[in-house]
Amino acid sequence: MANEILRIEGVRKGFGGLKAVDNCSLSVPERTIVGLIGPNGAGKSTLFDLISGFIKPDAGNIIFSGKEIVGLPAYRIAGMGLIRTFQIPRALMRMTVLENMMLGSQNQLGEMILAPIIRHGRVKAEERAIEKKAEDILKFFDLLRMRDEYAGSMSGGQKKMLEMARALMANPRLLLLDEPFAGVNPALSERLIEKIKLLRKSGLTIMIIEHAIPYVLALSDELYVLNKGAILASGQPDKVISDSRVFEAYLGVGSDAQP
Amino acid sequence: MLSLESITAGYTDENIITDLSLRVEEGEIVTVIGPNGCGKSTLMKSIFGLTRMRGGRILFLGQEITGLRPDQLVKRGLSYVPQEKNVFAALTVRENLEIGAIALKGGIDERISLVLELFPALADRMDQRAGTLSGGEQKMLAVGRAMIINPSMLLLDEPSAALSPKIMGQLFSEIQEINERGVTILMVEQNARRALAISDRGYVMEMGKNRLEGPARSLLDNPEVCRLYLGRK
Amino acid sequence: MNTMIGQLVANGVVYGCIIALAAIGLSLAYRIMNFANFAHGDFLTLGAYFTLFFAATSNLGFPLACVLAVLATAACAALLDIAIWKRMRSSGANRTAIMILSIGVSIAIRNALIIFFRPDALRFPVPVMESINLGGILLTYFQIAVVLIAFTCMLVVHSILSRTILGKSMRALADNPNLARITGINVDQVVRYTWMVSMGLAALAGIMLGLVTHLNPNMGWSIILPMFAAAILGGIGNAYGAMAGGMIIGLAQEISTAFLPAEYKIAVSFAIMIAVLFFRPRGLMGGT
Amino acid sequence: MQDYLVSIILTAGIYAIFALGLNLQWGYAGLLNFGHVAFMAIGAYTTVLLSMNEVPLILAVPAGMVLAGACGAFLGVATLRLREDYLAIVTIGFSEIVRFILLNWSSLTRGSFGLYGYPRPLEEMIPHEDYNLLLAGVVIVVLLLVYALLEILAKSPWGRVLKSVRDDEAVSVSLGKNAFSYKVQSLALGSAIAALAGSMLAFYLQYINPNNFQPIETFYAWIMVILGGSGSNRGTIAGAVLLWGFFSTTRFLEGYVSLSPSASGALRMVIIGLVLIALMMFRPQGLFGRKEELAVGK
Repeated sequence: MANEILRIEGVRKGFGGLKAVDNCSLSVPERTIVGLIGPNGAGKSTLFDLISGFIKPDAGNIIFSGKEIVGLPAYRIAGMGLIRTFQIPRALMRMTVLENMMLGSQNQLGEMILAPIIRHGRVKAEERAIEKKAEDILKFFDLLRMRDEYAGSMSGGQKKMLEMARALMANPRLLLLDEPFAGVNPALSERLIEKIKLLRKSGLTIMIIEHAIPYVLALSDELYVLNKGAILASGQPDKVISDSRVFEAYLGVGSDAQP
Repeated sequence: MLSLESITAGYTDENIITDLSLRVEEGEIVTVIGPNGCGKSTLMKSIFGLTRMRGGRILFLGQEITGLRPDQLVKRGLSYVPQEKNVFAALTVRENLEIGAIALKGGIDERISLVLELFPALADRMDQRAGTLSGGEQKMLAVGRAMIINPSMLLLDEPSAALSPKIMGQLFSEIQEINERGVTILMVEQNARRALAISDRGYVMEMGKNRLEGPARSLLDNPEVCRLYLGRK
Repeated sequence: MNTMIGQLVANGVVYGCIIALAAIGLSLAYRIMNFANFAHGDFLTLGAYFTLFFAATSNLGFPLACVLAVLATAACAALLDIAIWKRMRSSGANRTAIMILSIGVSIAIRNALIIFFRPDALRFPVPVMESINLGGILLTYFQIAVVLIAFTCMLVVHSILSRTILGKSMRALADNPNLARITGINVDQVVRYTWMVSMGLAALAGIMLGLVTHLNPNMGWSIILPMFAAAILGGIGNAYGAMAGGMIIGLAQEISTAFLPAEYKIAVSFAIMIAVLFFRPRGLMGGT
Repeated sequence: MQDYLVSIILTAGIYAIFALGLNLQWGYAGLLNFGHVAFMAIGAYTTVLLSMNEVPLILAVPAGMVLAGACGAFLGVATLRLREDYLAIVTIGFSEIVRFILLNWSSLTRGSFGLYGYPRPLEEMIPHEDYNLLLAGVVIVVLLLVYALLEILAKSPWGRVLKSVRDDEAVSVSLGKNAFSYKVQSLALGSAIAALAGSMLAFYLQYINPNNFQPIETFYAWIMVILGGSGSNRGTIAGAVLLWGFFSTTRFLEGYVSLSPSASGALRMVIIGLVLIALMMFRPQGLFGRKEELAVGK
């Protein structure tokens, strides 16, 4: 078995009386795409918030490349190479597409307050390199022609693509994509699938939440189904999706169908 | 009783619902199902004037209600239970019901006792803050709050969300009872099986559009439904 | 020593009552409108000057002039809501913009008062009274009246919030604005009444401040710090917390004069505010 | 006439520097500093008090900037984890506290009598009547330097992070940026710039007293920033020129209206208040700003 890059053990999170994530365990092997599906309110996005450190679990461990990351501030977790996107596209509306992209790059010397003044030359050179990289990635996502537009003027689908592109600027080791296909039109979605496959080939590990199941099936090496905050089923995508419990979960479980 | 004529609506610039039509006859229970993110909740919000409508019109009892404010709709006898955050957590159960009756003139006590007849479990909790109730009790309070104006039609957004199967069953039978008292019901539901079991007719939505329509009991037998949900053949 | 402390406590209660009344209005407005109104202090001033105006231009007598002033201030609040706040709400402006705007309102009101009443300190046309001695503690009748009226107002606010349909609507709106709208509450109307209650209380606090000290166009603005400190201490947005917070701030400021030069008593508010933010940012009683 | 022009250049220039500090905080990082004047006061008093004790200028001015920056950072640490209005409340309180301390710590500040008779740099070498002209030159050079510094920073990766924090803090954090630290940095730097403006104000006025540092001064800076378009350094400078232009024109017109000095001053302030209201209601992007880059958001 390949090395696992992320392991979640018995994670729980409640909001008031509601158990959003309930004793959830899963593992993500390196260089794979892991899909996460489940009906509305199953706790998928909450799970992403927990992994990326935006909220703290009530119990359980989260181990990213061998290190326990529960309790670390979210920016530190991102700095370790675990980058997430958001369900509702969060482009930085009042910055240009290129600025959005360049922000994604990690460990920039120029981000230290005085460096742009005292290390002017080096920062300039660093900026040129980052800009080049940003343009390459924008080209990969067919967004290059929009590089100087304000992100706020993009369509929802384009914002989604920009978000993914921006995340790639960070050279992530694990990329958490929250509904990357939402709002993206079908033709573009097909191309996006190809691009995500290329990313896996280049060695990236990806975890995807998606409700458009055909896309998840086309991409995932392994599929987890979350229902009411707990893992309902997992394994090979085709097998998982044929599991009658999954269809039942989507259509609504009767009391008898509860395991 | 309620008819949507090719409405198009969304929150910001993008349309979540496009060209959707739907009818509910008096006395019916109609359920709208569909996969995550197909626009079911947006549909409910659009009827209640909480989205930006960019096309089409909505008729209720023969009169156009497109673009009316929620308080005007409530006065016309249309009541809405949102999916979440549907009780005033910081207020007591009694206060929640009183707020629900704000559009009424007088007779509050009488209405409250009618709601308590429907949901007797709430009677012991009248002076408790709603936030301290269990999930099921909160849901009953939410429906009770909507019922207190004696509506002719009730809109329910995912009434079964986050309920245990047992409570869910109880809730659906209460919805049925409300319907038998003469209240027309339109609901959107995740739990298609349970909801359709008590419904007269159903609609299936996909990507902001109406895809299927039919009698509730036979709708799930349609192979299209499975495809729309899980994308398998 | 004991009488000195007793006197300071008495002064603190009087001052605390005024701060509490002001802070209740501030907190109510914060809770319902969801922004910190930096013009709140100037409504205190407005109330005091309205009183002066009514008392000087008519022979209604001082108490009636006070009542008229409170009503007039509430009317100004309603006008301002129609002219400004409602537009900002319906255009979806965010609260930072509205807060900056409230500064503009504050500057305009304060200076309009300077134009009409000159910048000098003024006094209400009421007789100067001898203090009465309660076991060594000296208090004027005005100070006693301030405490009585303030406590009455707190009771009235309590019963408005807990008994009346307006109060329940206000709490419902604060708790869950979307649901309030869906339920059929006329949100604009409730917001307008909230402004009127909040500004009416501010006017009353201003009158009291004028009674125990004097009037000047800066009087309300100058207590903005203890006012906000009281609101934050009680958990901003929490009306009951604001009452308690006002009392604590008033007492702390006055009692501090036993140990610190009196000039620094305002710094006590600031120190309390910073300490609360570090250790208990939601206030002692929890707020929004 | 020349004196008048020089005095306008001096005040507009000093206030432009002051407002540039605020623009860094509000325009770039979205922080509500309602007590900016406190940092100007700290700068002015620190520089003057040190100069009076024969500390050379080269140390006295930076000392004020460091102290102001540290105070700004402290207030940030206390409030920036909370909702944005807490910073506004605490800074406005801080500016009043600073003024009260200056008024009441008489042994150090001479209270309301203020400080005067302190040495001005190179005073003995320059004829008194030309001093202001020279100072105006210095102010313009400093203004250009501060402007250049802020432009470089705003367009640098550092400024980029700051703008991302203003737009959507969660995005910054998700990309590994320590948003909190950047907000504190911008508060500290903006406050230090205000202190620099304060030092220059002290040398221009030759007399400082706590009443130079009323809360209204903060809101002059706000109007300058918003008038010119939040987030634009050039706009801020234009805003400063416009505001002082307004002040001097109205002072000039005062001769023709029969209002007492206090009333005409107050009338000016009423107009200022109404301008602020009108800007926020009808043109939040300012006179020259672009709506797309509006710092106030939707």
